[in-house]
Amino acid sequence: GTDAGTTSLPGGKLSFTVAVTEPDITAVPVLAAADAVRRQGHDVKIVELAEPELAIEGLAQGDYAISAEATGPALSAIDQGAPIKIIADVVANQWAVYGKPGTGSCTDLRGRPFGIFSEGAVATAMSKDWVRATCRGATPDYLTIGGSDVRAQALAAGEIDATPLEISDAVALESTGRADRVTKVADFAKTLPDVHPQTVYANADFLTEHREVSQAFVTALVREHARINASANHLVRLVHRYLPDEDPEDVPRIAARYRSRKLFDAAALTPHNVQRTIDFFARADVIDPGLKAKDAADLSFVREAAS
Amino acid sequence: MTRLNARLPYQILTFALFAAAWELYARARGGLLLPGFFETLRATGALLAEPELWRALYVSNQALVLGFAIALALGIPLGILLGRFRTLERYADVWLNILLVTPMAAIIPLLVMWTGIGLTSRTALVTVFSIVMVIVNSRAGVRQVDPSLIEMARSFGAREREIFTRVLLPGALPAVMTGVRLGLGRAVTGMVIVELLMISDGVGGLILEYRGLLKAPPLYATIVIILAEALLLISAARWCERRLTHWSRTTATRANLAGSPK
Amino acid sequence: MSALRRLPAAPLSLAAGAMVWEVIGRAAGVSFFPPLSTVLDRLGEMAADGALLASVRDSLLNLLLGTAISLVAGIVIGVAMGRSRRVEAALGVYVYALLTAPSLVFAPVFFSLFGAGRGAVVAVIVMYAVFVVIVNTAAAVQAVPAHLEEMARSYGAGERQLLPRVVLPAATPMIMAGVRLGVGRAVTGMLNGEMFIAVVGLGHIVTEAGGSFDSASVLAVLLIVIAVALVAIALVQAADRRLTRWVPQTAKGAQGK
Amino acid sequence: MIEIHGLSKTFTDRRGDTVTALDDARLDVAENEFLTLLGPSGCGKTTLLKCIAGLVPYDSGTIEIDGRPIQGPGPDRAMVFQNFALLPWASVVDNVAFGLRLRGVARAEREERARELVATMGLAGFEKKLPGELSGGMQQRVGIARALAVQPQVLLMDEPFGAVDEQTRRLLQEELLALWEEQRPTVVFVTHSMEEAVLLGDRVALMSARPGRVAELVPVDLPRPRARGGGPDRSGVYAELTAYLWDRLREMHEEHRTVRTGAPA
Amino acid sequence: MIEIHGLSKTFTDRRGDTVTALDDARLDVAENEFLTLLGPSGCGKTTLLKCIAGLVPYDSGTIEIDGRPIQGPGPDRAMVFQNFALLPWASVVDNVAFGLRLRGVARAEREERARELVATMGLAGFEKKLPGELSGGMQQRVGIARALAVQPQVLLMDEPFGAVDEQTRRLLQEELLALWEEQRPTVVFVTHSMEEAVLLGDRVALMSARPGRVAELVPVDLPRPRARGGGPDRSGVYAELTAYLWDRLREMHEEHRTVRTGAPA
Ligand SMILES: Nc1ncnc2c1ncn2[C@@H]1O[C@H](COP(=O)(O)OP(=O)(O)OP(=O)(O)O)[C@@H](O)[C@H]1O
Ligand SMILES: Nc1ncnc2c1ncn2[C@@H]1O[C@H](COP(=O)(O)OP(=O)(O)OP(=O)(O)O)[C@@H](O)[C@H]1O
Ligand SMILES: [Mg+2]
Ligand SMILES: [Mg+2]
Repeated sequence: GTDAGTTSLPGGKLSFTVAVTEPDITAVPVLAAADAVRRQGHDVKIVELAEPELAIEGLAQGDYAISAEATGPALSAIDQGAPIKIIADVVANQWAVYGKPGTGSCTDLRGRPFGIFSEGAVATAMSKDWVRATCRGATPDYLTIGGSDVRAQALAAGEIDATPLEISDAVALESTGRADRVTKVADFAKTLPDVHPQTVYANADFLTEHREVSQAFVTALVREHARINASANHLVRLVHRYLPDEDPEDVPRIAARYRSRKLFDAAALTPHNVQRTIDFFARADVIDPGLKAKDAADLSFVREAAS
Repeated sequence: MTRLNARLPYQILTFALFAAAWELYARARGGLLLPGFFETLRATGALLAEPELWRALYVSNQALVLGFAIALALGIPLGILLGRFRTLERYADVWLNILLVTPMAAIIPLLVMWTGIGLTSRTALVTVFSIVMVIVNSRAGVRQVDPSLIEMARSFGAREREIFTRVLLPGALPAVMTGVRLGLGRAVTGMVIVELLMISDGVGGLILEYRGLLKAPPLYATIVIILAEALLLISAARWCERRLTHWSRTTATRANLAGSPK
Repeated sequence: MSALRRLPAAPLSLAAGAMVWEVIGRAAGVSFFPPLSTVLDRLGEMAADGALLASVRDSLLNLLLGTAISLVAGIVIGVAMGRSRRVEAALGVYVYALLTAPSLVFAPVFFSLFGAGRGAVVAVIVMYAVFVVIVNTAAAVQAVPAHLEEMARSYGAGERQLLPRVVLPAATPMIMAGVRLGVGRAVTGMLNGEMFIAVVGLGHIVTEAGGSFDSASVLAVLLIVIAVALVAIALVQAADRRLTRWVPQTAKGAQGK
Repeated sequence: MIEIHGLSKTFTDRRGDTVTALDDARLDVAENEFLTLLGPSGCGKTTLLKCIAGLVPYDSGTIEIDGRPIQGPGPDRAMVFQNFALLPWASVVDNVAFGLRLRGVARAEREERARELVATMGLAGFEKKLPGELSGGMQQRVGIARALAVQPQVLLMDEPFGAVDEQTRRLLQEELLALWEEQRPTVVFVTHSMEEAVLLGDRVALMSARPGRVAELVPVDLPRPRARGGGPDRSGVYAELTAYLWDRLREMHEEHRTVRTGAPA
Repeated sequence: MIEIHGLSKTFTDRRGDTVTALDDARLDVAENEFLTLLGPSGCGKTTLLKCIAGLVPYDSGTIEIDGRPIQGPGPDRAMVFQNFALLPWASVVDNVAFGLRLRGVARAEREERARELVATMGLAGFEKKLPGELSGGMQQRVGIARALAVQPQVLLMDEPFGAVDEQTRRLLQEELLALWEEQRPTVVFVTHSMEEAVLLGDRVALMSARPGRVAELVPVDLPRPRARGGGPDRSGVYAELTAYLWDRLREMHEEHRTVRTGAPA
């Protein structure tokens, strides 16, 4: 797959690839940013992949220049010496634990089935962290359920008592008329605001060799986020353009919720919260302790874009 | 034994080629997701010492054993029935084809709805994964039975049930056993897939974990161990096959392949 | 029974299934199992869109390529394994290992070999389909009646003539069973390849819809996939019937009285 | 005992062509009779036997046994098949015991009976062999033993001694006659040997080809036991009868055959 | 022409038991000779023929044809199989043309030759039928036609006329002799009929069972064409020879058989 690598075009323009993993609403600003760079004359290819691991593999090999998805695997790769740097935020921590009606706190879940994604997934780590912090020894019965839609359905069907969900999952669940069957138990956006589960990352060589293009991309992303924060309708428009198959009824509601909670801020990354994110993943055993924020992230682009 | 010895050099040769190709490719092109052969070998050794692996295997294999047993118990008679009764076959064929091609990911939500996310749905999925192979090959096997044997059995007063057990089943057995081998392979796949997509308590959980952590060597070690199990089961099926269908060596070409006239 | 026999079986059987689906779908009233009518409506919408058509075309091309490669490679390797103990010894383990290995294993390998393009999807299709064909072909070839091979050799048939004149015809019923399974697997492989490596074609639609709990869309795509598969397998079975007309019938109800 | 009237059977092949194997055939076989059946190759002998056995659906006509129309195969009849039809996965003993097993005879008893018959057939020592490990003549004898094992009232034998040597054939003929004297089954016995037809039969039925029907019934008025010379010599009556059969069959043959005859000398 | 020395062949079955089919067998067949082979069922006739055909690997001994040891099957030899071995998917014509096809004879030519032979065998009208649609005797004749079609130097025939009626057998015998006079192949012909052995053979080889070997070679000093009466009558020399063969075979039989003899009358 070397044909996907970055190449220079005549006229100082560039041909490179942005890889996205099963793009959902949170990824459309990234796609819009890619379009913005394309409008500057660069040839930006978009590849849709099934697993974040594949995107990271491609990044590490230099086949792809930029990707955006789960932070955990990226940190794992960086920890293993892959030439990858985190450069911006995709969306702030949007996870929350939803449970059966009547589930008030963690202690209600003692010994009850609690659906998690696999070990190493950020939602799993956050859930376990939450259980450790608030349950005082009462642990639920963890059930690993791979697919997020299966998990949501299992919750709705009463097969599990609680599970962490993203905003879009939660809204989708509500819109299927099952909202009354679940209740929010904990909101990680509030308890773990410094953890950034989804970030934009790039091939390190690409960043050093093509600073301007990288900067243009990050700047465009920051601008897209700003526009969304100005009006949720912008997000709705973007979704309509990039994800035409998305259920049109849910999108405005999801968009409004993202905006009201100010989750979109590509420039939100700081050395501090990157380090907190790293520490969080180290605590969760996803990576070994000792990774430094400055080695994992290059925040110069977001600083430049914000100024 | 002599046969074993005759085969061994070829097996060693291809294994060496395979290992070398793997190692070289991994070194040249491998990245985070593609470990080298020796790395994987080491990780396999380490993983085998982990009690967690054995627990995971124990959990996963419950679904495998139950699911595959059901696949055999239903699939073989059903395949023979389809081979025997034309009308039934014509009506059931479409559904067999649908069962064959429906991506299992799509029916998992339905399964969850009906049977929850416990052992039942995992078992059901393993069955669904493997049963088509058994049915289709059993049916093909029945078609190979010499019809004059059915005639003969009928002339001695065999009822339909006895024609099944005394003529069709033994006659179709070589083909059935081919289906069993294929089915076993699919059942093991099913065992893993169901965990990747649904309840990842066993080996599927390990895979998800190692993949999520980008730990390629133990990830591939897990897969190697699963495949080793599958191969073990398939050789066991082969062994049974040879015992059950030794007669076919008096009628099939297989026996003659070893030597030709001097 | 005899009345049943004269009716067109497959459509009738499908219609009955469709009815059951509709009834259960309505009765259950759950969003993840919509009745058939809802799914068909959605299918209509998607078709009107035009994007679906392009996806289907793309997927079909992948399928065609993958199936062709699988059948040719599967039969060639299967025959080699069936005829030669050495080849069987050399390849057997890998065939069964790859038959079993979940596609997840191939994903990174194909990804690094072919990138995320058509190549990877075709490779996944081949991986899904080829081993079933190999295993059945090998078994079929080994079960060829010895007296026929003996006869042919007595007339001076060498391996090159033995294969087309005796071995393959005699093995056809079992090979065709394998081809049927293989084609079915290829269709699954097509969808999964498009879902698990590169998200394109029909796989794209399923992934998208699955992520947003849009069961109707998922099932609509599945209907297309199944339709494609049924057509493909119907072709295989038609070929089978032509090729194995000579097989004396063990089935009841095959002839008149 | 067996009454066959107007029996017709036409085969339609895969291309829709038809072959009339039996056309308005009629035949009566008396209780305990030993009937031998002679006829040119392809005239419908096997088809007729299978019809009596209840194995082949016929187009028209009736077959009655003891006054009752046959309803498929029954435990009263057993057949020796021209192509042996042995189960390739079952040992000689198991093949011979097959019919007994279907009748629910206990294992020990059926094995004993099977072993005895295997020995009678000259196959002692081959009990555990599979059909694929036997010579053609041995396979044929296994098929005979299987039919004899169930002691049927009607024994349908389709060229049962065609693949064995003369000596064995003689011994088997003696065995068969001894059994027939003892158990008195009704026997319909297809053969191509006129000597055999005369030696064994109470009557000889001559079948003609296309239309396949019983053209003539020749009674064999010779007392039993019918002495046979130690060698191929035959008494006058024998010779006379076989010569008659020979002529009749040759006439039929000449009517129907398209064989490019060399000098028939 | 065919020289066989010290030929031994032991079959080992799945349980490790052995059956010695041929034990130090020796046989010479002269160029253009018509040799008939008689022997008790299971004595190793088929095995011997298959060894000559190069189909069965033997344990020890040599088989030379024209002074050269055989290397597997060759286009110089063709065999008629006891169990016919017809391709069930091929029509009668295609089965007969099978050997020609392997030899690269053009389609039109091989079909013509096949059709001619099919007619000679009395199967005109059955050209397009499949083996499963033929009677036993018809199938056997297809197998004979297939071997004759390739006009081999050595013709190995394993009970080729066992399943056909006497009249057809006679016609086929004439056909075979005519062909033999014309093309002069070397023929090894297994039969159970002593009359046939004497009628056709230049010499008759008698095989004994266990050990399977050629016990005696009986020359048939009768001029050809050997007249045969229109019926079953036989001239004195015939009777004498067949009687001799009969006695010899019975002796062998009595040595080896364990058949529970009824009264051999
Ligand atoms: N299954 C079949 N399909 C089509 N035709 C058949 C079938 N079985 C028999 N026939 C035809 O029916 C006719 C009679 O066949 P049958 O086997 O009864 O002859 P037969 O008298 O037993 O001959 P033989 O002495 O050669 O065994 C033949 O012409 C044969 O071609
Ligand atoms: N494939 C085999 N496996 C084991 N034993 C065999 C095999 N083929 C033949 N035999 C044995 O070898 C001996 C000779 O068999 P063969 O077929 O040569 O006899 P034959 O003289 O042709 O007899 P028939 O006249 O009955 O055809 C028999 O005892 C038989 O059991
Ligand atoms: Mg017949
Ligand atoms: Mg023989």
